[in-house]
Amino acid sequence: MSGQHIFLELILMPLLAFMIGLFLVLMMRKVRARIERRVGPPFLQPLWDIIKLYVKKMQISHGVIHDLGIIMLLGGYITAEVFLPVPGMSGFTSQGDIITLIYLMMVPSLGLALGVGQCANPNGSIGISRALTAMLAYDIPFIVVIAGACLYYGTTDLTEIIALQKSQQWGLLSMPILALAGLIAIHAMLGKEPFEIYVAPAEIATGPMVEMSGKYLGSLFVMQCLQIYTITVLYTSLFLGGGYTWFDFIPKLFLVALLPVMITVIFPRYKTDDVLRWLWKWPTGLALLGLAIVVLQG
Amino acid sequence: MSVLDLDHVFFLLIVNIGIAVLWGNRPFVGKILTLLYILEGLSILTSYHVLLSGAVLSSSLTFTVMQQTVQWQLGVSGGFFALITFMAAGLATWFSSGVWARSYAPIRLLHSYMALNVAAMLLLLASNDFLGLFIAWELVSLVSFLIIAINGGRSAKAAYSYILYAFLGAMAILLALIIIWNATNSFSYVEVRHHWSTMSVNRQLIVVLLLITGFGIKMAILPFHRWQAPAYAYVPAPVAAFLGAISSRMGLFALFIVLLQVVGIDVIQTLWLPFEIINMQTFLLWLAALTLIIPTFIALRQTDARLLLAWHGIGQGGFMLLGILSANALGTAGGIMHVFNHASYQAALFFAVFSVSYRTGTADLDRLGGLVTRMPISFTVMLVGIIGLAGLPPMNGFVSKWLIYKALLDEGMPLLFLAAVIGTLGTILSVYKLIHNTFLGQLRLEHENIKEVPWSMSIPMMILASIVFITGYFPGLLLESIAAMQSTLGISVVDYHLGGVNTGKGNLNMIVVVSTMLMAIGMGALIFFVLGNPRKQVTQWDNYAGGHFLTSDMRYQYSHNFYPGLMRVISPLYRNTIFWLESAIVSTVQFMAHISYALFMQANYLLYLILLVVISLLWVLAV
Amino acid sequence: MMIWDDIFLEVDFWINIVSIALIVIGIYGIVFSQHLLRMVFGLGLLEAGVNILLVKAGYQKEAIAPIVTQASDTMMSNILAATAQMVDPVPQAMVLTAIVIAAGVQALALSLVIRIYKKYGTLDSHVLFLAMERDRHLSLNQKD
Amino acid sequence: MQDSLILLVVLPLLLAFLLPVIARYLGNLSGLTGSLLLLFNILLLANAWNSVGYSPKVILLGGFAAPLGIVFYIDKLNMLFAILTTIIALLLWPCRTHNTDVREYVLWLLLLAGCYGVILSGDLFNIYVFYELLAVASYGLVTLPATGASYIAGFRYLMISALGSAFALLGIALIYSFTGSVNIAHLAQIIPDHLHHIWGYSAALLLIIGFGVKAELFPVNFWVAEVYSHADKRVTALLAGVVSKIAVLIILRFIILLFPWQDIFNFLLLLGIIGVIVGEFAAFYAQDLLRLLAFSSIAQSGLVIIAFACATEAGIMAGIALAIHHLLLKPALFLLASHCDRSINDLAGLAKSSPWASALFVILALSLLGVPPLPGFWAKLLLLQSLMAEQYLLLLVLVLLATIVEAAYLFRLFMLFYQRQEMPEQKRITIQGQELYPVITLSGILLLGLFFLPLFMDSLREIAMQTSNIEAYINTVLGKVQHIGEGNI
Repeated sequence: MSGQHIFLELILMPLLAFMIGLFLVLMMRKVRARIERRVGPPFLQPLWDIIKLYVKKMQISHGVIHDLGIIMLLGGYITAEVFLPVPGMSGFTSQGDIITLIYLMMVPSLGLALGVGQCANPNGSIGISRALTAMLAYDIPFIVVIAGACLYYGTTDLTEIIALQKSQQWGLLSMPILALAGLIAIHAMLGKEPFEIYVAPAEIATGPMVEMSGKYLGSLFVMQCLQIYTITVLYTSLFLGGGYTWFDFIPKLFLVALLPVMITVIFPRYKTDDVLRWLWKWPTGLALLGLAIVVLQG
Repeated sequence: MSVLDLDHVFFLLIVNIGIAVLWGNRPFVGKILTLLYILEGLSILTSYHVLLSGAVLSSSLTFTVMQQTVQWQLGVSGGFFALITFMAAGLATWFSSGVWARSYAPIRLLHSYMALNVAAMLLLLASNDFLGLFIAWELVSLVSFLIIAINGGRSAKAAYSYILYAFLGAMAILLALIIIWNATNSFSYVEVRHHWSTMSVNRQLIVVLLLITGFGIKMAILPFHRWQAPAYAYVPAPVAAFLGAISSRMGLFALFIVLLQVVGIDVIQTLWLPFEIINMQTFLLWLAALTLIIPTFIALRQTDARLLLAWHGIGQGGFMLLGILSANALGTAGGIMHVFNHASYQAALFFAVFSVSYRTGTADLDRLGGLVTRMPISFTVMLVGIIGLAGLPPMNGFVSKWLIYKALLDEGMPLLFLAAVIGTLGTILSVYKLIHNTFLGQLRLEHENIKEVPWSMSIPMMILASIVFITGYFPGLLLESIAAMQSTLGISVVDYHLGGVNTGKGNLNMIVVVSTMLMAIGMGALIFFVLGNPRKQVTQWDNYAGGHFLTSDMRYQYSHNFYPGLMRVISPLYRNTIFWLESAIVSTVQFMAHISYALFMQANYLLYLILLVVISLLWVLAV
Repeated sequence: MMIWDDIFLEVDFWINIVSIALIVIGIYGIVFSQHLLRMVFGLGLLEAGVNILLVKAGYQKEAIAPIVTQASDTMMSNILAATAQMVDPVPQAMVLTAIVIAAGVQALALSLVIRIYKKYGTLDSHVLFLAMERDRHLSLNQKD
Repeated sequence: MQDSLILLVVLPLLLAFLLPVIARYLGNLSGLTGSLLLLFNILLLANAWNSVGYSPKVILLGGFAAPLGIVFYIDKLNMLFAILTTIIALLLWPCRTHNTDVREYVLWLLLLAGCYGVILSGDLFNIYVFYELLAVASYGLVTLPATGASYIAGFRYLMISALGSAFALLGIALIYSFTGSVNIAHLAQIIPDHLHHIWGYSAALLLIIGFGVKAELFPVNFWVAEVYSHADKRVTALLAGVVSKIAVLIILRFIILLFPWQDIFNFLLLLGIIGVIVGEFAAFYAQDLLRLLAFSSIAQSGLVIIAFACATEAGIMAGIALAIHHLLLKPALFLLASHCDRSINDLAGLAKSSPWASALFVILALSLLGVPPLPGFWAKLLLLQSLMAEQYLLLLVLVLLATIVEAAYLFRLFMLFYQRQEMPEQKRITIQGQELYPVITLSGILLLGLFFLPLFMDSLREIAMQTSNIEAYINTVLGKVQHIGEGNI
């Protein structure tokens, strides 16, 4: 891997991720609107939202850590993008495996938590408390799914996992139960109903965003794009065989993002403890079942 | 053989003790002691390449008793632990050498006990047979008792419960030693390993369980974990850092030596608990996993920062054990590496917490908040420390945990992997609470004029924080000696390079990861600072607050019961079973004591004599 | 019937009975009486019983006193023959010693009883035990 | 040469009877004669130690050969205990205290004569006689403080001791009526094989219980706590340190030579372990220092008995090591405690008022606990090894658990000593210089002895070997070729 290539990947991957993420967000908002019999936002609305927030006149900072938290949040996801395997650009993936990736995805949570904590607004802290609790809730089934997949493929290297799926069959077919559990887990990860209490977009006064204005909120929007992209790519690589080319890769991402949105609208919202109970009961149980099958298969 | 023999280090340690005991009260002595600790560390470091090649540093001290020659030799494992010990002791003494010492009256005791602890630990690390190990073990227990009890009051109580647990452990070890001696007629590691199979399987099982109990008590593995948190929390800052960093790892070192070098992990794998329900290795791994999870979630409930950290120390011990027992090159490497990593970030965290309580007079998480603007260095150190403790990249805690996760996955133990991740998640929740309640949120009015701690205290913290970062960036620095350790023990060796490990089935290159992270954070900063309008800084009390105007005298901080949603689900699981068991045992002992005493205090005591004669004559008739 | 007659007429048997009775009575006295004097008397009975048993060990039916009278008869075999007819003298010597010792111990015990009575005015062992404990307690808690 | 060892017994007796006369002329100086006597005894023993060499010797008293004559048996074990008795007696000799009653000297001398006699006698009845001498002297010594409580304690002690003696005498009577002999060497030829039935067992049990009273054997040790807490501290030190160990020595000789039957060993093991457990628990409950030490002494004696009841060479070695350790240590602890004679809770902050004494107390108590590398650890290690060699695993576990209880009360004590709490001025306690000499000497012997540990181990093994060699004992006393008739059997 030449130095040029490395540089290209470093710049290109986050950019691509941001763009695809924007479209994913757009798609999710559109689909949701259609289900609710609305028209939905125009084509570039997510981008305009971010630009609008960035160019606001008043940008209120609550201190250095407030800024630092936002930077950490962006930086964490940008790092994660670099280590994701996508068609044609997976030079970094073999340097840090899926476990690294999971932990890289926890760094932004910590960054957000730090930034919100510095704002000294107890409502923000409550939001963080909920967010971290929810992380504990959805990470457990997710980890079981990851463990099952890694055990099945016998490796934690994502490029190898993709290569194995290409030579054999998709993970979805060989581990359907795990795939289902993983889908529920990423539904919770995306913060869609019924697991949206920690984002609580409807009541901004108690949630992580309470003190986030201007480009702080804009950065959170950027983060949302990156987050959706990361999660969908991860799921695609584990169960949908990754991408041969970008042309079959991107539809897979959209498909993965679409499924939660399709069903999310019909749900009300769970309380924090109910989120925990539900996620620790059903998807975790499913995932453990899938894991047991994987183990028994040999 | 060796460039430098161990005698020099022993001599320096004696000088250390002498200086501490004689002149411990003088203001400059802390600095001299720090230098001495550094010197001792360096003297091992200069001959470290010898150790890496598999040779040992030996001492000329020796004695022979019961046909057993007891001598002291420092191998690479001992050397590794010794370096951590000197690092912890040196930085702890540095921390206490300046302004801090003026506010602490029994500073001489502190210096002397610290020196004694280091000396006893070195004896333990350099022991070469079970007899030397046991002697050093008891010495370590006693001097730890001294240093834990240093503050009197609560800490003395904790020390008392510690010493009882320690004696329980020592007796278990003694029993194991006696059984081993009976079978092999030797105490030396080599001989015991050689004749190990002369013991019956039941005996082997008993011996392994006894050794685990004995050495495990020091590192507070599960049913014996209750003593540690109060013992490590209610002591002065340098002591807490020192104890939290290395003291309980002596148990791990002994277990490491015994299980891997003497017994051998292959033996552990072939031993089965009664009725063949569970393999010994699996049993121990699950014990380690429980030791990881339960104390971590107990830590989550603490409102005292020191207790919180101390409980996490126990949990991380479970992590190390999990790695070492995984019988995998990566796992062993991770377990040993975690010792170093834990020592570095735990010491940093204790320093940060104690710096806060030095300035504010409290470590109660409900009474702090918003100190980040007042104590930025302590905050940074704590931030680095908690990222390390939580095991997130780019700090060193991540590397060792990664190795352990990977080992568990490679060995096909997904549930243990899950347990390890649950432990990590609990840690993340808990440490965020720690940093939030201390440094973030609203600043209390009475803390408005607080300053950062003086340089003599902040420099050691910063050194530790940079160690946490550097060894996370270049884990190969540590992996080199760990690989040497593995090859001396004859177990499979980890395939390492400066940036991490290659396994062929998923690699880790921390240089790439951390460099990417740094670059990504640069990119994030670029996006954030360059794009958009400039920011306006507001005061710490200026926030939305639902449109209500806050003033500084209003308490507006979310700190107590930080995770109510989680607690609603898991609080029924906190049963205090071990506490209940402990008090049941105490009551039983008191009851027995009362009965025994009453036996002696009889007005008509001669009846016993007659009773005895009658019973024994009846017995004679029966015989 | 004849056998029982023999046994009842044996001196051995009666000596045994008497000594064991003395021992039992003595032990009973020591253990079950609350009065110190009775305990001392019980001790005396016990010692007497043991002594009788001991002296009986050397007893031999229709034997002569253990004194070698004929100095002229220097043949070893004759002495041995003579000793076979004699009572064993060793237990007698031992019993003498034991009696002296027992007398000494009893005298000491009686003197202690006198002292105790002078101090406390009672010889009830239970009362005295409590008194001793009380004294101990007082001395622990009021010294200097 | 070794015949002069008779002087060990004779001289104290002689001096005891002469002392009232001497005191009339010398006054307070008369105490000095006792010290001189003990010094002379040490010289005598040191001289004899060289001449005894490897083979044991026998002294025929009155010139008659055994088994008819009375013999003193001298081997390294006996010599060792004689030497230690002399050293401790010399250290505890009450001559430094002013206006000591001359009767006290007499009693001490009688006690010592009894001790020497018991140690050296090779004859059952002689042992009984000397044991009684020792006992009578100790009754006197116990009641010396002349307080009401000491009288009652002394009386209770006297009763149980006299009862024990009567049992012992009964045992001797039984043995004599079956064997016609009281010579131990002679009996060692007869009893193990020919008396292996109910009467032999009865005699064994009666003897063990009888001598067990002084050996603090459970459950005939109920006098221990009250006597030790009411008697003069020097007397307590001597009783706890020396006399109890001498009684254990007698029991050792009995079970090795006369009753080497597994049932007897089991019986002793049982009593020993109950003693250890009950002693440690009672000490845990004890509210004052002297009682605590007394109960711990019971437990330690239990340990010695357990070791001896293993009846192997290793067990004997362990028992001797434990006995010597306790013999040197307990007097020192009792003397240190002599001025802390009060409720434990009043001792808080003792280390402030008497730092050296409390430090010494702590070190000695740690040795008692068996913390390495202090001497107590090595003794305990030997005990554990001998138990393990006999596969007494349960016993091993019980002993170790009892040690934890011991640790619990000792560390509670240490923490009280070092509590950072001021003692009220009028409650200050200091350990006075007078007690300090023996304490320092004893702990000096213990701690410096640590440097000669391998040497000690070797000589202990030698002693144990000699002790467990029954053949040698019989041959030494009876002569190699001489065969005595089988007595009255």
